[in-house]
This record gives sequence, C-alpha cells and structure tokens, in this order.
Amino acid sequence: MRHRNTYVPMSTRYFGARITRNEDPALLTGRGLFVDDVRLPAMAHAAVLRSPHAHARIRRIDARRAQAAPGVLAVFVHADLGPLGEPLPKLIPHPSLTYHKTQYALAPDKVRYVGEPVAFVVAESRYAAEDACDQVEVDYEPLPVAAMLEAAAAPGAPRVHDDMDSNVCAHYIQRVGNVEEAFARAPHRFRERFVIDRGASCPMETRGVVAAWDSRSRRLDVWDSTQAPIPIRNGLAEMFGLAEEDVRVIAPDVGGGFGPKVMMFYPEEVLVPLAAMRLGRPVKWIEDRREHLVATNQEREQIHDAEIAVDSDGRILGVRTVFLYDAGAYIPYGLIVPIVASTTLPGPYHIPNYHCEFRAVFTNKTMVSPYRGAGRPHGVFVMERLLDRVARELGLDRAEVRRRNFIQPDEFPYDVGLIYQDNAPLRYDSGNYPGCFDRALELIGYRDWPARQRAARDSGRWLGCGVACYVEGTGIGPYEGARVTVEPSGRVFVATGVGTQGQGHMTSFAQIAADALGVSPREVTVRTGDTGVFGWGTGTFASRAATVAGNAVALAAQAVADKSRTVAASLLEAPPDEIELAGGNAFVRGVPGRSMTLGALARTANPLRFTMPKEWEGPGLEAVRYFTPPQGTFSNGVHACVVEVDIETGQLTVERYAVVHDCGRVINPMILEGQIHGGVAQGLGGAFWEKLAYDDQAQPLSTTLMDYLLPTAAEMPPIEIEHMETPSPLNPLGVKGAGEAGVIPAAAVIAQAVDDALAPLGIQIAQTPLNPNLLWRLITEARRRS
Amino acid sequence: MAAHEISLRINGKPYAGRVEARKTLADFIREDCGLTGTHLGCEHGVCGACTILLNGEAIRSCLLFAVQAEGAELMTVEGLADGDRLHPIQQAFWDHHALQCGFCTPGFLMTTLAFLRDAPRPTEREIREALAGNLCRCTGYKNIVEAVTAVAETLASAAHAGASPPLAGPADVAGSAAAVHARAALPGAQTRPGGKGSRSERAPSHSPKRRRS
Amino acid sequence: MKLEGTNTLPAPIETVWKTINDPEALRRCTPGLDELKEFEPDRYEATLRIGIAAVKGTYKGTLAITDKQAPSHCKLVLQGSGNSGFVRGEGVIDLEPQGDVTLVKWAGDLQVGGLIAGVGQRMLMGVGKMLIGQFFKCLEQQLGQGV
Amino acid sequence: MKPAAFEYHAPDTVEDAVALLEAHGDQAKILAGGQSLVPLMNMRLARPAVIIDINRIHALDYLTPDGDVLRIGALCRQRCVERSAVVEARCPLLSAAIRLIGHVQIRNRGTVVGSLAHADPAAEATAVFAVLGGTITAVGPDGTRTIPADEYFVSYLTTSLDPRELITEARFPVLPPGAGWSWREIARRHGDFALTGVGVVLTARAGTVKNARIGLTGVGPTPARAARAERVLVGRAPSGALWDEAAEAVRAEIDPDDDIHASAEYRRHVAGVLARRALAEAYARTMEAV
Repeated sequence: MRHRNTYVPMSTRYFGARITRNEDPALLTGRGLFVDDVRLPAMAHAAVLRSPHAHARIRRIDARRAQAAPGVLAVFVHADLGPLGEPLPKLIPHPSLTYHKTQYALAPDKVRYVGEPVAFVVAESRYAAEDACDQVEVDYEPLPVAAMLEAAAAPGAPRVHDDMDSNVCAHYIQRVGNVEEAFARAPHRFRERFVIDRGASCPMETRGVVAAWDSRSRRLDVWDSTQAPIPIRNGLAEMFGLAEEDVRVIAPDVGGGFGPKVMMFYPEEVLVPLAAMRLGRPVKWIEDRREHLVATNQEREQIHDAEIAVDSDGRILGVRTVFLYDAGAYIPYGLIVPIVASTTLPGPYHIPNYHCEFRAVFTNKTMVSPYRGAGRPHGVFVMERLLDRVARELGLDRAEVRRRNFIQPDEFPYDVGLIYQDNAPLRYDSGNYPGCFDRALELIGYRDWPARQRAARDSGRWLGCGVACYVEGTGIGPYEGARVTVEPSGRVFVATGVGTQGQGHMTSFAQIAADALGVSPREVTVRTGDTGVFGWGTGTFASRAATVAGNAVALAAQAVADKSRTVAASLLEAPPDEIELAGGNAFVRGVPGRSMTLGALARTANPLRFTMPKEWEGPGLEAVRYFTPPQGTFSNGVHACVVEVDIETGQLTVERYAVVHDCGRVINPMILEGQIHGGVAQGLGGAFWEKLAYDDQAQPLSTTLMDYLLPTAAEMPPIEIEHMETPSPLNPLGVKGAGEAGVIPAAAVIAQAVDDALAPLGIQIAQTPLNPNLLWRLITEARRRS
Repeated sequence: MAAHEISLRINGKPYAGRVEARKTLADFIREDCGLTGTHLGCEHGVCGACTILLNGEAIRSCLLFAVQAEGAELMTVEGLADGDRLHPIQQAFWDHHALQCGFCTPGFLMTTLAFLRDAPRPTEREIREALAGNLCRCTGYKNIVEAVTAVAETLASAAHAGASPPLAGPADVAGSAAAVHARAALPGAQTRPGGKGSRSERAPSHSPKRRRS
Repeated sequence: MKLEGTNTLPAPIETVWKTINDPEALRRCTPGLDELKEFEPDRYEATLRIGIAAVKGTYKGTLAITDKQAPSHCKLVLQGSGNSGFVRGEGVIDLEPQGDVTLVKWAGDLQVGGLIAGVGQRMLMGVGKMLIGQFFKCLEQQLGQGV
Repeated sequence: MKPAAFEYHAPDTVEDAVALLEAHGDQAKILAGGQSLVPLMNMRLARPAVIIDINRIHALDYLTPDGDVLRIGALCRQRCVERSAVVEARCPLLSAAIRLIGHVQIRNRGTVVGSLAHADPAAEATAVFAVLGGTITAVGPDGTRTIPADEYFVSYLTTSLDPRELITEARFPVLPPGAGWSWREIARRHGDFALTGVGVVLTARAGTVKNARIGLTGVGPTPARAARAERVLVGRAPSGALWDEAAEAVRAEIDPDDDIHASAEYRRHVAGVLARRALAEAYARTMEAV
C-alpha cells in the first residue's frame, strides 16, 4: 500500500476523455449475457406462488395436486425449507431500529403484503410451473390491513407484526444547534406538510436467478441479477454451510438495478440454489413484470411535517422536519433511506439549527429499500419547497433566497453536524455551490424569465420555471479492491468486485488503468460481477463505484506500472525512474529505440527457471490494491427546467431541462452525462408519471407497465448538461460519485416550476408525484376560491 | 395439449421445432432457437424489448404465439451486423452512447430499423413518437434520439447522393424508387415481402400475396 | 371500492323481502353465480364465474345473509377466491315501502384482490357498478313478473 | 407470465372458422392481431380453451373503398389503414385516431376489426366507428348479418355479437364532402389508452351547423355518441359560445368511471374541454375545405 495517496497519473490522456464504451459491441449485437440468457443442460424452471392478500393468516396449504401436475419436479412450502426456514438476514442494523424484521423465504403462517412468496414450484418449463401454481391450494384468513402510512403509524392500527405494540419499528432524532431557541426568536416561521408517494425502480430487466449444484465437487454456481454478488456469495456459503471458495456468484450483464437489486437476500436468491441442490438439476427463475411490481423492493413513501425559521432577509435560522417513513412489511435494509433523507435535507445551505426526527413504520405493502436517490429526493423536496415558501412569503426572488444561504467555496471542509449513512460525520469535502447555481440560472435564462413568462401568459400559455439545488453524499466505504494484470499478450485485465448494471465500468476503469500503464483503454478488459474473478468487495450502490473502486483500480494499476518499470529497468539497463510506459511499450526516456512491449515484460516477469530478482517481489505484472475512503465525498448540482401546464386539462409538458453538476474530476464525460440523463428521466417519471397505486386494503393496483407509467421518449424533454469540476481532496483521483445526481432534485424543480406557472392562481405544490387529474383539481379549487 | 411442428427463417437461416401452441414467439426464438438477443421486459406488449421484424414489420414477439409464425421470415438483433461490421444503426448507438445496461437495446435497434426505412427523414418529434413503444430506464432517451437522428442524416445524405427524387414520405414509401434506395442504404431493412403500402387498398377479390404458410 | 345507490322495485316490501331472501332468486340474479348450496341457515356455498367477455375468473366461496330485520333490512356478505385472486363484498340493503312499490337503498363495499386488482384496475370500478346494476335489473324483472 | 394451455386451430376459410366457433361456442376466442387478447392470456386473465387463429384466412385481409364506405376486412392491420392514402383522403378522422392506437409495433399486428370485437371502452377505433355510424358484418352458423354501430356495443368488452359469430368486415362511412373533423384525446403517455377522447365530424353551410356527430371514448362502458350535444349544435351559428354550450351538453350526458389515473369528475370535465377544442378544429377544417 505504499502508493496510497501518492498517486500521480503518468499521463491524463484517457482520464477525462469521451471514449465510447468497451461493453457496447456485445450488447449491440445480441451477444450480452443476462441471467435469462443462461442456458444449462437439464435446466428446470421455477415460478413463485405469491399472496393475493395484503395481510392474512395461512390456515392451510395443500400442494399435493400441484405436485402431481404434469412436468412438476418439486413444490416447496415453508415446511420444506428445513434450516432455511428462519427469517432472512438482517442487513445494516442501527441502534434505533428496535424491531429489525425480515421476511422468510416462504411465508410460514402469515402473509404481510401482496406478493409475499408462499410456495415455490419447479417444473420442466416455466409454463408448467405456472400451471402448477394454479393448483396449490392455500386457505387464507384475511386480517385487518395497515395500508396507509399515517394510519398505520397511529395507535390502534392493525399491527403488521403481532409481537409489536405498534407498527413503529424505529424512532430516530438528530439535532444540530438549538432549534427551539432558533424558532422562538425567529421573525418568520413557515410550516408545511409534504407527501411523497411510492415508486418503483423498474429496471428493464427484472430480477432473475439461475443456480447449478455439482454434487461431486460440491460446488454451487449462481447467476444472479444483483448489484452485490460478493455479499450474496458470502451469505449463501453461510446459509448452505459451504466454503466461500465453493460458491461462485456471477452477476453477468445486469439490465439495470437502481438500488433494489442490491438487496440481500430476496427469497428467490435462496430458493433457487436450494431447489438446484435438492433436485440435482440447474434451476432458473426469472421474475416477470407483474411479480416485479409487487415483489421487488420499492421506495419513496414519506410524509414530512416540516418547518423553517428565517430572519427578515430570508436567512435560515432553523429547520425542523418530523417525518414518517413507510418501510413496507419488513425492514431488511435498516434505516438507510430515512437517514439519507434527513441528512440530505440541509443541502448546500447554512442551517445553524436543525432537528430531524423520523419514525419508520411497518405497513402491509411491499418492502422498501434504497432506489436511486434513496431518500435524497425527499430531503431536497422538503428543503427546496420550504425555501420557495420563504421567497413567496417574504416577497423575495427565489434565486436570491438561495444565494443568501449558500455555503461558500472557502468554507470547506464544511461540517454539517450530523452523522451520515456511513456512520461517519457528515462533512462536505469540497464544492462551489454559488458558482454552480449561477451557471444553471444562465443556462435556463433565469434573468429574462419574467419577461418570457409574461409574453407567454399574454398569449394564453401557462409557463413556469424552476431551479433547485442539492448536495449528494457519494463514494462511501467501507472499501473496494482491484487486481490489475498484464498478460503476455500485452492485454491488461482489471478485476474488481463492483459490478455494473450499465454504468460503464468496463470503460471508466479501463481508462484509469490505461493511463497508468500507457495502453489504450481498448487493450484493457475489465471483469466485474463474478466472485470467481474477484472475491472481495461490497457492491454497486450509493454512487460509489467510480470513487471507491475507481481509486482501487488506479492504485493497483500504478503498482503494476511501478513493477513494469522495475522489470524493464533490469532488462533495458536504465534506472526505473527513467523508464516510461506508452503505446503498450516500456522504453528508456528519450531513447524510444530501447524498448520492450508490456507483453514481453509480463512474460519475463514470470520466469520458468533460474532466479528471480528480489525487488520484483513476486511473479508477473500483477497487483491487488484496496481503497478505503475515510468518509463519503459530496457532489452537488443545480437543476433548472421550464414547463407548460394546460390549465384546462392539467397536462404538463416539460419543455427544457438543464443540469449543472459537479462531481469532482470527470473520468468520462460521455458516460457521466448518460448517468445524469437517465437519472433525470427517472426523476421526472417520479415527478409526474410514476406512482405505485394501492387501494385502502393495500392491494397494489399498478402491477403492469400499462398502469405503472415509465416515461417514454415522447414525454422526455431534451436535457442540457454542464459540468463543473471541484476535485475531491479525499481520494487520489479527485473524483466523486454521480450515479444518483440526475434523479435527486427533479421532483422539487418540477413542483417549483408548476407553482411558478400557476402563480396567478396561488397554487403551491406540496406532494409528489403530480398528475393531470391532481393539477386540474388544484386549479379548479383555486379558481373557485378566487 | 398437442405439440405443433413449426419451421421458419430467422436472419436468413431456417429453424424448426415442436412447440405447444401457447409458447410465445419470443420464448421460441430465445429457448428453441438459442437467439437470446431478443429480450423480455414485460410480456404484455408495453416495453418493446422483444421487438423483432416479422416479414419486415416491427412487432412484439411476446404477443405472438410461435405457431403463428409458421413459415415466416424473422429478423432479430443477431441479424443486424454484417459479420464483425456493425450495422449503421448499431454503430450510431455505440458512437452516441445510446445504451447503458443494454437490455432494451435490441428492441430499440429493430424498431429504428423499420422506422427509418419507412420515414427516412424524420423530425425529432417523429423519432420520439416512433420510439415511444420501447422503454428504456437508463438513458433518458436523449442519446438514443441523437443516435437515430444521426443515422437518419447519414442515410438521407447517402440516398440523396444516389437517387434523383428526394425521399418520399411515409405514406407511400413502399412503391417509391427513393424508398427502395433508402432501403438499400439501410442494410437489413429490405426484407419486407409484400410491403403494406402496396397492399393498403385492396378489394377482397384480389388475391393477396400469400404469407408463406 | 365503495358503491351505493337506490332502486325502486315494482312490488310491495314483503314480496321484495321474500325475493332477496330466496336462494333461487339470488342465484338467478347474481351475475355469474353458478351454484348456491345452503350449508346452514342463511349461509350458502357459492361458485361464482365473474368477469366480462374472455376475462372471467371462477371463485369458490360463501354467501351469507346476516343482520336480518324482516322485512326491511339485511346484509349480504360474499367471499370467494380463485386463480384470479379473491373477491369480498358486503352489501347492506334497506327496504322502504312506497305504496305498491319498494325503495331499495343499498350500500356496498366490494374488495377485489390479487391478479384482477393488480392488472384490471382500469375497468374494475365500472364493471363492479355494472354487475350490481345487473343484479337489481334482474330483481326488477322478476318482481315485475310477479314472482 | 405465461399463458395457460389451449387448443389451437388455424382455419383457412371463414366457413371453417365459423364451424369451429359453432363447435366450441364461448370456449373459443378468435385470434386476429392478438394485441389485446395475448396480453390478457399471458397474464392468465383470459384462459380460453380454444383459440381460432384467423390469420390464415387471407381473403379477410383487405381495405377497399366502396362508394361512401370503407370496407375493412377482419385481417386488415391498423398500420395498413394508417398508411392508406385513400383513408387519409376520404376518412382522415380514422387515420388520425388510428395513429394513436398503442405504438407502431402494436399497429403492425393489431387489426381494426379486432379493436371493434374487443370493444375496449377506451379504444380509439370503437369511438370512430360509433361517431361515423359504421356497420359490422358478422358470419355465424345462421348466415351473415350486419349490425349497425348503435346496436353493436353493449358494455365493457361486450358486444351484441353471438359467441358463434365471426366479424368478417367493418364498414366505416367516409366523411361527407366538405365535412370538418377532429380527433382529440388526452392520455398519460404517448400510446396509452385515452383517459378521454373525442371525435367530431361537422358540416356547416351558410353560417350554420348542418350536421354534427360527436363520439367519445373512455367515458363509460362503451364508446358514446353525444346526442344531446349534437342537437345543441344543429342549425346554430358556429361560435366559441356554441362550442362551450355543446361541451356542457357533453358533460351532462356522460357517466364516466374512476380509475387510478383519472376520476370520473376529471373525465367528465376533460370530455367537455376536448369536445370544445375538437368542434373548433373541425369547424376550422370545414372552412379549409371550402
């Protein structure tokens, strides 16, 4: 680890360049390998029978008819699980989480949400497995349902878990300063209630698992559409009593994840390997879309009662939010989402006194765990809406209110005074918040906006402009690692534990390694998502891959470069510090003729006979390095948009959307922009189209893509992006994360733009997502009032 | 239930199999023919990941039973590239970073192939509406729209250089010389036996071109 | 899903009361009710084939008539489950004599769960309304014929 | 999400198809484009025991103008109608509405007659059929009959067709000379079922409305004609105020339902808004036609 924090790139030729992706040719030609593409001899197919009830006792399950159905190999119910019949692992405990409930792989005696697995059928085909699901007889006794968040939190609500006195499983408070005193002396205080509804990450590839058990070698291979193959491997080894070495988990090409695919464990991740071991045949289970919309974790549902105190100039004196967090029926992932919500809320602003307090509440709905943003959109929605209220009440320009409260560029590192999701102090490392803000205002044409808006209104068009800011905690630990190898062919291989679900790791990491080793990124093959290739790591989440794994790759590549120079030095008869690496060669500086290819060096460094120089430290051109960040690093940005509202129908058109974004040094701007585009689409989807509807008995009503409305190309605006680069001082590459940036302020900026469009009617949006019916209702009510 | 013998052609190669009537064409292509580039994202006709060409027209392969495709000519994403040479649409998607996870990509490529054949000079609005039957969760569509715009421009300038009349509009594409040229410029898109445009006004007594069956 | 309404049936209250407590009339007028077998007083095993066009689900369950206050008040409780999910419904019926005819006030809470609720929400409310409409229309016809 | 098993038949002729229908009755479903039926089957909401695939009855694949009607055969794809220059010229209302059915992949398979047979309450083709006053030709064991639009739609997904009958053709009247038309709908996303849609055909002469037909989709169990609103219009001088009055009449005569995307109240309101906009646009088109 001697190179830690002393990394100096040999050249910056590829770092920062717009390089098309290494992973694309296979994906473009249909040669990708997604879990559903895995085909093994004698493979059987599984289907899951799920509860149609949100809350019911299981009186009896009779699987005999199903077992006898044509093509059926096995039907599992809870009683068949043996030692795997215990609740699934508890992830990420927290001292405030007093009831850390997790579900069973198959429900034993009670179901707590629609979609909870009750039986697992394995047959010769998926068709036959679904036929047999129809034959499983389950006698349910329906129980009273805790459907709506606020009602579920109230005393006397139907209880999701019998051994609890209420549905509240955690109560957590964080404070900065003295909020009571700040509010007591503040000249202005404004209180609001904000409601954020449910959404789904809905990757285009649903979840899926294939498992194969070799009974002779006693090895288990699992292909899993997961964001965290290594923890899955570790967990499976433990549950099945196998050595970690004997379990290999591969997340091949993963068709989008966005958070919910980082859950460990979903029931099927245990059931498929179990069935494969019991039957001695490979088993495949692919989640269908209807299952996905009930059985894959969801997010977003929170209700905030928030209050802000300001002085007469609009400077923030204190902020308070007390909120409810809907956990769904179980809480495997702990309190990450509400902690992130409450720690993202302060954003780029000075908030001398802050009180955040939440209760996590069980309801009879699908479980909640982080979905891209993971609480950040909530915090930003609350904070930005409060500032909009301040501007309106004090008659100030909304941009000016923000400007008066920004943390200034010379105030870093800035300690917010809270504990972040990584259990480390929430300390912003670097940034230029006012600079970013000014760029965004310019991009959207904020100065001329009032005139443009007036002109539009005169012609009967209701246009609005919004601008919202955020700070995004990214790049948290604990660690990631990488192994960089130069092969005798001269190709460079990078292995890391952080898998990709489309974020371009095969290219970004290749760029980092290429610079250190003086090769083209096309000569670098990155292997991720396979525990057989690299077995240490946690996973892809929290916008951390580029920061944590990226720096590990840089350190390992640097070590290999040093080794290459050492080996080359002895062969080219020059001191190591006079050896340069470029174009796939090592050569003596100023004497390009005295050179060797990297491939030849790699062969030399792995001798068959004779002795090896001591300073080589080992064979080959290979190094493994780990990066362990001391804390997260904080990106920031500003989104601005222009919308039009049809006030007769409530239809919303997003005409323009601009993002100014700072995530430190940029590895590949093309990939970064792609991340932001996609995030914005998910953010806008969640702001106007996507809502997981449940009825008052917690029946999910939007379990198809006809009703869960992912936006299409026709709804999305063109998106304009500008980058600013304030390097992070916390890692050698100076990078910060960016994966969630696009989604975070979208709901807030749309709400503000709608307020602005409808300002003559005095409408103030306090909920998200919006929809035409809702906007029309607000418009109608406002007109009736006036 | 009885099994049905079927044979059809995919990307110019013959395939045959015995299937239950209920097996969807998408499952047949993926499982029986081993062509797993065609993906299933919803199985109810919304997401478009399973889009392929059936006798030259873009369709959802999850909404057709394999038995219905008896004798048909199919084209899937595996048929786009010419050996190692990417199709211009694939190349444009690569150049413009129009894919991230890549799961929806085959469907977008096949939709684009048929779309640009029919509407060689689309506006951005037309592109966005033509792609609205394919969902992508990663890209926000911006780079996909840019890629399609870029291919359209390349093809239009190629067509303009070669053909004297400008490209015809979508309504009467099948019969026009320019459209034929545009199809020639767009490898792979020429397979549209009995193009719809030529059949659109036809009396029942006129014997329609038989679908191979 | 809460539904309510009023209907005027062309018969005196006693006749109406008798009809809505008559298993045969119920069987005939409840849309999709294939079988009705009394297994204890006022409790029936029921097989329902509910749906529209090709979208039909078969539900097995029970129908009970409770809270009887002859001749003006009763409650119908229906529950059934099948491959398409489950249905549960409660309907309170109040009868008011109005000379030769009877005013029926009804209020129901129909709950549909599982597959149908998840994918069929677009028509759920409308179809629920339609089925209840069919029920009363049928009663009207039966009473009109002097049953 | 895989369909339940079924018995599959693919007859070559209408006679064979009808014989199969007669043999299997309501156990059987006709499969034409399948763009509504197959999703229902994949989700196992529909589990027909028998599928009669009419895609091999090539004689039903036609679209032909015949005097004042367009005859559309049961196998004519929506895309074929959308691309037809004759339809565009003589019945542009149909062209415009068809373009909003799902997406191109759907329209490449889906048939116009299939839309009518499925009778989705929020479909486009059904409302155009209703507003134009088309007719259905159905063949059953007892021979051929025609069903006019106003006797055809019964309720959600339900028509007056006998389970043993096969629709062979739908006839859409073309627009009268000089008629203005408009199709307006509001949907959550491009290609979604309309929350509400309105189709208008209007003729005007010498400063008065001579004839008006207004059809609606998404506002009840079947496509609806706004008869009262039509009566409001006839014989009156076109004006914004008249359109408003007609819009109010539309609102008064429909009884829409709630769903998760829109309340009945919203649909009622928007039906009026769209009717007003459609009337204005249709009237403007009558002026262009002059």
